[in-house]
Amino acid sequence: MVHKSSVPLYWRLQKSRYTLTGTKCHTCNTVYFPPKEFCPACRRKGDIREFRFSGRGKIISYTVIRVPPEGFEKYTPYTVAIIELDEGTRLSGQVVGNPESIDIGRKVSPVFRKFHEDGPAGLIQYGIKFELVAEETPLK
Amino acid sequence: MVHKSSVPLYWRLQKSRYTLTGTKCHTCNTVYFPPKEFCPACRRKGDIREFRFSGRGKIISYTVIRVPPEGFEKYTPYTVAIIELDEGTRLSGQVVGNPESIDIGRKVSPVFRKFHEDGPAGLIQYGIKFELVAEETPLK
Amino acid sequence: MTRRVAVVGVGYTKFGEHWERSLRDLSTEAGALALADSKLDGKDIQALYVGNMSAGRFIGQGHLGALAAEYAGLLPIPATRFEAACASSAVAFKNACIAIQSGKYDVIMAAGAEKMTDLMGTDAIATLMGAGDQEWEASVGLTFAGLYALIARRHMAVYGTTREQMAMVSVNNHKNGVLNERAQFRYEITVEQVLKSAMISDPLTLLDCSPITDGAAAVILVSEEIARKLDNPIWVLSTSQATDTLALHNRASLTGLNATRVAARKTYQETGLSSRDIDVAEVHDCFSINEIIALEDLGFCEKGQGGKFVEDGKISRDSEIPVNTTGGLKSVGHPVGATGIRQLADLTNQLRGRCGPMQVTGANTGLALNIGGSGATAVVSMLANGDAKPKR
Amino acid sequence: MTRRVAVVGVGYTKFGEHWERSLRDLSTEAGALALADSKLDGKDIQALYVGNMSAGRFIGQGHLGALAAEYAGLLPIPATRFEAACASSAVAFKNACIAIQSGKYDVIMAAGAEKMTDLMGTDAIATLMGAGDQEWEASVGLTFAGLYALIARRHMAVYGTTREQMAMVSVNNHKNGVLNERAQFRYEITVEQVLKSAMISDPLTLLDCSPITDGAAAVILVSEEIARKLDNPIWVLSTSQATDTLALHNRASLTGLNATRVAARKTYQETGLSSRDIDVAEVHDCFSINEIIALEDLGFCEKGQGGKFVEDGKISRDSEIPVNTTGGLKSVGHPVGATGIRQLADLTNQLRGRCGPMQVTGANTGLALNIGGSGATAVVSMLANGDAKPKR
Ligand SMILES: [Zn+2]
Ligand SMILES: [Zn+2]
Repeated sequence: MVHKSSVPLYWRLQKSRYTLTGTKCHTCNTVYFPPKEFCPACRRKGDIREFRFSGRGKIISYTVIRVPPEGFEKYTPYTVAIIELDEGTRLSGQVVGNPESIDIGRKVSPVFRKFHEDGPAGLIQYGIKFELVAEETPLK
Repeated sequence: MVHKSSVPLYWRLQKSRYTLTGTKCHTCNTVYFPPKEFCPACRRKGDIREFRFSGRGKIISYTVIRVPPEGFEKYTPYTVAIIELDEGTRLSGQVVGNPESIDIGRKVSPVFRKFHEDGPAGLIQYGIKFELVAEETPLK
Repeated sequence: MTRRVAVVGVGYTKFGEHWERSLRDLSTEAGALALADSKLDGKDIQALYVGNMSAGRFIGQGHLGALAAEYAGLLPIPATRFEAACASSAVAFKNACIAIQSGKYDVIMAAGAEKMTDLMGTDAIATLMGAGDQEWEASVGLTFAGLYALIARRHMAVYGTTREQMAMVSVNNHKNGVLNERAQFRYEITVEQVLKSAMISDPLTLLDCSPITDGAAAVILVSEEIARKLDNPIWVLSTSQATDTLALHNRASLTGLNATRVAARKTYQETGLSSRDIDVAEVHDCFSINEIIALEDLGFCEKGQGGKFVEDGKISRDSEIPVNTTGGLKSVGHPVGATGIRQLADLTNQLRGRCGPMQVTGANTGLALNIGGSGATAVVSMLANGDAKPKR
Repeated sequence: MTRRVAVVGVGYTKFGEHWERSLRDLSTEAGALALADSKLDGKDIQALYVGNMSAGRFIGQGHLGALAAEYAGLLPIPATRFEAACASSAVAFKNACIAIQSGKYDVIMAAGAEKMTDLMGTDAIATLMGAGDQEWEASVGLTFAGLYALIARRHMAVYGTTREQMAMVSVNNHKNGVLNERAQFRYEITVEQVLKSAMISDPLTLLDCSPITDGAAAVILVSEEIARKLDNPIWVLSTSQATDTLALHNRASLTGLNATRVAARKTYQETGLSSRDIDVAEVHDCFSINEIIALEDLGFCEKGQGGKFVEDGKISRDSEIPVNTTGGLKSVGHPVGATGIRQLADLTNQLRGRCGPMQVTGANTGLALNIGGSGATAVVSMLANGDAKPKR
């Protein structure tokens, strides 16, 4: 009995997930991903506008998921990392490729991939994953 | 995203649902359906044992459900009543037959029927429903 | 009550279908509105109390307290989620009052939020039945509307309450809600329309039922010392909670809610006031019949006379006891976990005299009743502008 | 704290897989055990505070407060459910303490319960992620174990913490749990077994993870006046709660939990005590790495030294700071909503000197840390037998 993403939820998150669109507060220059409507730092003085991230960043930590939640069974094992984007915020994302090559400090760039079948009418969910940037010496 | 009754839950409730088995506290002679392991009246002094209800009783109130929850769509409309069992406790149950004949005070007896397909591997759930006892003058 | 507690800020989002906004967006907006209304700053908030019924099933999300605190920029203050079905946020409010009385905190934001439209149709109906007994009510196909239909049928049989009287509850609430800019439904309806709308669960039709709604509401609660420095604090005279069996069929009587009666009695005892001293009331009308029995259980009329009381026009804005003056759950909408705080926000504005065209003249003392499920939880709160005195 | 609060009764069910029993049965049993232990009567209980994480998803049931009150025969007292993921019942405990301090109630039952084995495998894993960020963590396939794996990997990289050190946490807790009749797993394990058990989420193996468990726990809390009339009350010196971002990735550092640090600092401030004054501790070991970082965040050792602290044997029952002396979440089991109260029940018994072969000699002052999710909620509670005094 896992939660199936519903149609409204799917559409609401789609733009952010497909294009790494978050927000930026132009009062304090903080960027937010996922998007926030409200800058917790500036509160009423915040000036929030849409902001698109490059998706380039580096790995802060990572793990290989071997016992998945419902919906991810056929993609297991897969690697998930916390990535610090070049523009200055962090997110969790899957890293494609050989898990043996992944390390803290490695740089990544975004790729558009299928995530899993989910939701009403078996909607297939796509989104951004990450791949290691080649020829890079790992930096801790 | 409705909750699907799981296998353990299904088996746990099956006996009570199939045979109207509850419990009785032999200290205060109170009967409980669904079964209680603990007599809230007598607390530590309670003496709880299994008790099987006849399923005979009378209608306290009733309604015809025309907008059902997930899982009951194909049985809609159906009638649900609060029934006071002859042995002295109440439960909610479906009443089969023509809704037009049902009224508060009418006597009922139990019938074993299919409820709905539910749960893992599409387990079909059976249980007790009720039917009006014939030739009875409605008593309010 | 030992240390006095006051409401000094209130706010709620537009109620309705917010397809494009998340629970986190809605709760953040409500909090910001309440904070702006209070003239306090985010840094002053020492704890966040959040009511939410079913984010776990509506959107798969638990841990709502922390989530709301994060999005509102309130970290690392304690943030707690309360759940008592549709009474979730009144319970959060009550515990926030207690926490201020204890001296642990001086300024608390109490909020409620629910995102219901991410699930649709039969899914949402099944989720709402989490408020009832899942193993012994939902299992036989009962819905939330079905439970209140059972109550209505019995009330009709025992007291002669009519379908028309129930319909008049919805009519009154829609009439009031027309003036409320944040209400989900802003149009009047007629008794005939209620009777002719689709039958949901006999004898209740669609227009006897409050809607599926997204929304969030928040209030700022402070200690007496802080309240004295702010504009027009509204005092919390009492907030009482009581409980009944989860399953409706386990109760000796179906024609009233014992939890409401116990909570109301406690409130009247604590305040030394009676139902006659109330100038304006917010009464939980998830289904029309529930407002009728609440009027009885709260003592506004005799047991069994609720239908006639409504029919006689005694709940309209200029009458004996103005009820749901901003539209009630029926017209404002019923985002279940937000409703308790929304009621208290509107009640506060009535007592402050800030309800514009919806204002009840001279409203000084108000009462709110928030119900969970089919009455397994009831919370009665009484607020006043200044000291409330018995009218007799 | 103004009015003092004491624990005067504790109890919990056998933890494990209770296929044949429902959440209502388990919570009722725990309440009866605590009540019997307190020598008070059911009629004395004025309010019920219940922690539960996910009955809405595990068994489709909301409104747990009312349900528990009904089955325990406590109607119509106020009954409230609290949810803060795996910290749900410590939050219930904290609010119960506040309610007694406020003077609103004198006797409260605080309980926690979770029925997890009705869901199996990937369903249960998905449900537990309701404690994390559903939209931005669960959506990329993260699990609860995955979040702590991310923390572990970072802690290893920054401080050189080893797999062996983490394994020793599980080894210590299993060793302690052998003596606990209510524990789910009563056998010793070795470091090698931990390392060789199935990899769940690198670097965490199965034996780094607490299990899926059914169980319930309860404590009876009373005001000072009542406590004085009862045997050996254990005083609540402080209970503090703090919050952090729901999503792990939103935090500046992954190697510690800021909510723990904030709550611990508050507790030490309120009590005038420090980590050196603690004789025995219950520390949330949902995953082995979490106990290591908790030892650091609570100040039992320097930041980064948690692994070495464990390796040096400083957490065993006869050592510097006996941690999880009855088995911890790893061995006792982790019915998420019950764990916070289970910790406080065991801590109380240590301070009463009633732990038999598990007893820590001369334990007078104890601390419990209950964590929600990946650290978005932390609750630190300090209890003592008599007046706790700084040791230096
Ligand atoms: Zn800003
Ligand atoms: Zn008995």
